[in-house]
Amino acid sequence: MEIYDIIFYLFAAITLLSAFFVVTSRNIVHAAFYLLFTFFGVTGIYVLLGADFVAIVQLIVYVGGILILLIFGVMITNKITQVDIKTGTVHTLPAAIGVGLFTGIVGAVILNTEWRIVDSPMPVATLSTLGEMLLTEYVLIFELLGILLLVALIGAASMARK
Amino acid sequence: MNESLLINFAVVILFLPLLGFIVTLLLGKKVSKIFIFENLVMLIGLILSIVLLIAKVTTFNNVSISSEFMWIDMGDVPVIGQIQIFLGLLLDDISALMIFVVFLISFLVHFFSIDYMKGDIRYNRYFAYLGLFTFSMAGIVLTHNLLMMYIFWELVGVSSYLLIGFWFEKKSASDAGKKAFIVNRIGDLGFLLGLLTLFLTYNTFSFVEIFTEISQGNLPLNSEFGLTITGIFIFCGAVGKSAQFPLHVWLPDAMEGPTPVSALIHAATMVAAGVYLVVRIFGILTADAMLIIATIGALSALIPATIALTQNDIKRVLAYSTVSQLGYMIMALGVGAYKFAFFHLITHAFFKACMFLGSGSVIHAMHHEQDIQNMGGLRKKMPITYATFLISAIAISGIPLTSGFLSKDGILAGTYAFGTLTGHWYFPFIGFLVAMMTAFYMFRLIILTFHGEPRNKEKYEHAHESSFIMVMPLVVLSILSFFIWYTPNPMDPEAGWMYSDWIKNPELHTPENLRFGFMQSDVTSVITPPGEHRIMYSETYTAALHHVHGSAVFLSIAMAVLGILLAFVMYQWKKISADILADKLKPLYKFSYNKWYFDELYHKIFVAGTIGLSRLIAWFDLKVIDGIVDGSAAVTKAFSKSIGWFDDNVIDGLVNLTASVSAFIGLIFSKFQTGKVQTYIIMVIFSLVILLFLFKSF
Amino acid sequence: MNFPILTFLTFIPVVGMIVILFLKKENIKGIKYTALIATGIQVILAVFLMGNYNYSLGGINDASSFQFVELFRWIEIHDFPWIGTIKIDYFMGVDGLSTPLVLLTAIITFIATLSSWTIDKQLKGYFALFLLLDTGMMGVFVSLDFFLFFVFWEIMLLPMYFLIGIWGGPRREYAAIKFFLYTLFGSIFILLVMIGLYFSTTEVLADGSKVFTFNILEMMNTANYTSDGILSPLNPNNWRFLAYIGLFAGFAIKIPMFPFHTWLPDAHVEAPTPISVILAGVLLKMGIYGILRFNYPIFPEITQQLAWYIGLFGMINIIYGALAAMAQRDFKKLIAYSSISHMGYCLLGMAALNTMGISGAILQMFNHGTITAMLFLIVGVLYDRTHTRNLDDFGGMATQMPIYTGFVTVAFFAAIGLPGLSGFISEIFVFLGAFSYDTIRIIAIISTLGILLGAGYMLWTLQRVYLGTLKEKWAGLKDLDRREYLMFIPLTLIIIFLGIYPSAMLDVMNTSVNTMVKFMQDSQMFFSSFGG
Amino acid sequence: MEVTLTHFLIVSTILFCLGIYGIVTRKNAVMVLMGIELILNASNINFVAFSRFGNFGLQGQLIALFVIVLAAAEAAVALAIVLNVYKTFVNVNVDEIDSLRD
Repeated sequence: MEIYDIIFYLFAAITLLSAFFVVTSRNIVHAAFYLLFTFFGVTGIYVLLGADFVAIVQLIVYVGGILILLIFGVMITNKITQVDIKTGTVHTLPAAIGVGLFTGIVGAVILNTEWRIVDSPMPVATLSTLGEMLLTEYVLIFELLGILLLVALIGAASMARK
Repeated sequence: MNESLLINFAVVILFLPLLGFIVTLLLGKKVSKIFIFENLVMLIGLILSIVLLIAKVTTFNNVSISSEFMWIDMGDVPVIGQIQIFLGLLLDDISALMIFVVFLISFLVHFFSIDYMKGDIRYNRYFAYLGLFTFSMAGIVLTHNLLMMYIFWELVGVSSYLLIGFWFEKKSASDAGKKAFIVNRIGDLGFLLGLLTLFLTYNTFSFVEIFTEISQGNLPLNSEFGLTITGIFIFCGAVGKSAQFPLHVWLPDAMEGPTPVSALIHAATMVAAGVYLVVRIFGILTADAMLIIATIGALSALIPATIALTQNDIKRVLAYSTVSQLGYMIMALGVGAYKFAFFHLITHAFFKACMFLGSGSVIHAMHHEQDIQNMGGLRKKMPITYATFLISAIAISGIPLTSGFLSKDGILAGTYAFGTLTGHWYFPFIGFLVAMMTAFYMFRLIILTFHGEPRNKEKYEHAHESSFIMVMPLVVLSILSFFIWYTPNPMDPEAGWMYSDWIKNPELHTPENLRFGFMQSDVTSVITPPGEHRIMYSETYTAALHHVHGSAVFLSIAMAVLGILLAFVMYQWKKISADILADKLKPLYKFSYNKWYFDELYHKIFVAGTIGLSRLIAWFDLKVIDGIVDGSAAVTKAFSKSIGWFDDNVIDGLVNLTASVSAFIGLIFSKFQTGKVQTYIIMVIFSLVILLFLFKSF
Repeated sequence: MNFPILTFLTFIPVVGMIVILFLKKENIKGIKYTALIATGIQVILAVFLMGNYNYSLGGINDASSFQFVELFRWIEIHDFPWIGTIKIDYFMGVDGLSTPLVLLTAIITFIATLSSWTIDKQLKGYFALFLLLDTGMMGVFVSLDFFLFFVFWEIMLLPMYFLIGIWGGPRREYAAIKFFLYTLFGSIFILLVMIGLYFSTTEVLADGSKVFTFNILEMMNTANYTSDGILSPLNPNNWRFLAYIGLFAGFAIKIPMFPFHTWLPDAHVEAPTPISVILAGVLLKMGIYGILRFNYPIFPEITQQLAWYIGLFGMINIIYGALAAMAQRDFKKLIAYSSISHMGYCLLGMAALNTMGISGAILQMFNHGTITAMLFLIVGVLYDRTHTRNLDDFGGMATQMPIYTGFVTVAFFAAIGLPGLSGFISEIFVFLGAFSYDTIRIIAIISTLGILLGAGYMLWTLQRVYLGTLKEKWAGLKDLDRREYLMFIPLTLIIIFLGIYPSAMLDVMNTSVNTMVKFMQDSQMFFSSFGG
Repeated sequence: MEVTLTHFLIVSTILFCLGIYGIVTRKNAVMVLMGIELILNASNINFVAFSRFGNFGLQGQLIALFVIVLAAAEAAVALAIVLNVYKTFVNVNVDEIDSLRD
């Protein structure tokens, strides 16, 4: 058991547990907070995988942006004065059975597959490489994503204004 | 004056009338005096043609001048080689003489028409048409090749059509024009075939080149028969245009046109074109072809003469007389009396034109009365017209001291000689018979018109001598009917310049074995002057001609006098009543009076036949061919209807069945459609699970 | 690359059509003038084409001696299942065969546009279809790729159907569907033969590989045939004879040749005047053109075999058409049948297989185009004023409308074949040619009767309509107006000019016709060396 | 047991399935969106993991970045839609909003 492994299990546990609470918690605000932890766990996993920049972005965008947005959504769509901001669930049993089976099978597939793993050294400081790629080879996609974001923002704003 | 200038003269002469035609036609509506231009043009043409004739018979005697340009170049044609079609003019003795005749008469007719047509609503157009006609006629006369001859041949037909139908408001006039054109076309078909045969063999249309080839022994279609048939084909054109039997029916009808037109076209020039054509190709006619030509000519001389005996329309009598005289010429050509035929063509042109114009003068005076039974006694009212008419009638009857005697006697002598040489005696027989009949009906005409008592007082009272403009041409033409213009010896044309200098014996190109015996060259050939080389009239013929000359002269005068006497006996002195005679010979009289029923016969057979056939074809087209088309459409429709039923009930039934099955299944499955995303996702997940189990990739 | 004049010639009308489609329906003037300008440009281009045409180049089977050639790959599909590479060229060019017809098409269309001025129903649609039709016609004459040719051939069909079916007379639907089905029926044969030929001929590409081709020049070269193609002469069991008949029938319907002619009178009678003009002036020429362009050089050996029959059908057309015309009472129908008769001369001339005959046939196409166009315009003028076409209703028009009657006389006499007018030259050439070919000499002799019958019915018509006394009810008719002058004068001038100076047209086609005759004789030798 | 690719994949699988569970069971539309975020995160883990172990260089990470950006855009748009839905139906319970049906 190396320290790397321990850290992995730790983060995996954080991620999965909080994710479980996200989907099971009846209180929507709680769920949102659990989601924060999930994102945090995922960030850790990224770090473990040597993706430092992705991890940072995850933190900033998800935690700083998306989550806030979601909470705002919760706030707006539930009257704050309403004490009970819990939400109901539907057909939990068939979903649990289906998802459970699905998890099992996919897991089995993953375990039974012989992954061709290429041992490569842990990358250090991916930032400059990523930046170069973004502005050379993937510049078109980069630009398109920029436009997409812009469009999404304008669209969202105009839809919400109505 | 040199040759090129002369040929340029000819070109100018040819195109002057065309200019007149175009200008007069286009300006006719705007400028009412434009007809003066047309007359002026004709006068210039006449002067030029006189100059041309004089130059030709003096300086350029014996030479024929031609000039040509390439009209169509077919390039290097496979197998044959170069084919080029030339058009051009040929100026030799006959064309120079003929162009003068054409222009002289044309000018006189123009002049005459100024008064005669006065007051007509299409006055200027009339002169334009005359110009077109003169142009076409000049083209026929001056051309140096067969194609151009054919082109102008047809153009003459059209201008004749336009002029005959000039008063097109009258149905009879437009009918006559149409008839003339179509009957002419029948002859032209033959002409066309002859043309095609010659071109096929020699790849050229030029007279000179064709004649050269033939005299070198290259015959059309490589056979002697080919040469004969070619000659006959081309002669067909002449049959149409010169109104020869059996295509003579159009000419009397053509008298529906204005009378000066009849004088110009249907007496002096256009109908002479047929004779002119035969004159042109005389050199390549075989003995067989000539015999046929002579036979046609003889029939054409005889039949119309018999018809003319009983006609009462002044113009019709003249028309039949024209056909008869043209038949004379054709017959003369057929028996080899080439020079006499052409001579008669000229003399006839003058005196027949004079008679037609004279009849025009009479008709004009009588306010368009044409029936001689309503005339009589006009001698006193119209002395000049009477005198000129009489001179012409004497000329046509063949009384000495006139031009008609010279030419007609020559023809009769020719047929006589032919009879003695070949044994075909019916030619001279018909010749002399027709001579007598001609004299008879001509004087019948004169007596009924000018002598005796007026039978229609009222019209008679109004009659008067015509104006100078109308009389002048009559005088000119009648003066030309005297012998003195042609020969110093009134009894012997051979003594004159016309015969010895102006008209030459033809050059023969037909192979010797295809000619008549008397036309073959023999050792005792006549010694001819240097210019007249290769002239192929043998000693035998000349001898025969001289031998019969005396008796021919005697006989022809006797016949003419007999005919005239008979006319006087019957109509002037009334010793024999014409009516009683007609009554006695009723069938013959009716036969003659009804023109041998040619019109009826042709109408029944050809016109009605064609129209009937065309109706049949139209019916066939509409009912049978279109019926098949429509029928197949109907069959297809019926078939498609049954298919449609099958489709509606069987195929569509199956389709509807599947549809209802699907609808049923759909009804069941629609239960699964909750509209909630979550339900769908659960289903997807379950299906995925099932699929994963099924494929068991783990 | 030079100025692509042929493409412009062909597609200028389409440009005009698009412009018209953008115009408002009420903008009548704009629509009319757009069409007039489009066709006017076409005339200018066609005249320009004639002016720059090199008379010494033959064309026919030699790609290098075609002129104004435009050639590029249009469709190319590699490794198509079963077939391999498919290639279709955009191949245009003219030679002496097509140049006169290009000019004819331009002129006739322009005059038909002028004559369309009196159309007053759904102008926009009318002119749009009209211009589309124009493109189809022009394209047919300039394409040298069978596929391209066929495309244009079919493009032409649809506008014609609507032009007759919508703007026609009382029985327009019947006439339109009849026209459409007839022509389509013919097109099927053409299509079949086209495909058959495609799979029998190969073309060598630049890289040395061989592909099937639609190029008709390659189809003329016997070296290009595959040994097992269904229409290959190298294949002992080939279907060339049947293919020839099929192709011929396809084109013969357009001519129209007896017994496929019955669509013509109906179509003519029902079609509006300008469409009749186009139909007679241009469309009928396509049949003859197709036979000369395709049947003759691609199947020379069968042409030789069947020349007698072609001549025979020519003769039947001439005499049958003339007789049928004589019995008609409808003016337009009479002209329609006279068209059939005149197209017979083309067939007869073609059957002669020699320079005179084929030149005569092409010239006859041109002359018939102008003359018959004029005849239909004449009927149109009269119909516009009187609204009847029954010959018995008329009489004495010459006194009421003298200038009009002047034009009528020129046109009628040109149709009769009067020397000095263009019809004569082509007729005499046809007869010269046919008479020179001994196989059909008798046919030629019998056919001369057509001249006589032609004179008969034409003069009869002239008499019935224009001569005689004027009927009272027509006393108020006006003579020609300025627009009508503009239609008649050019045609009259062409008719007279070509009658006097036919070399203007003959020189254009001479080299080509000579080349064609030579080529056919050479191939004849080639085929006879095959022993069948 | 050394941590390798399989472990990461297992984690992402579980995360993915939890996301689906969330989507399926939750009534509230915002909660559904949270499920979607989980799924996106799961996929991102996969990308990065394959990038690490699969010799693809950094392309996997790059795609993960793009996915994050898309997620942000998606969240914005989706929330706007939710807002609109709320305005229309006064609640955001997806099981009650089925007016597209029939």
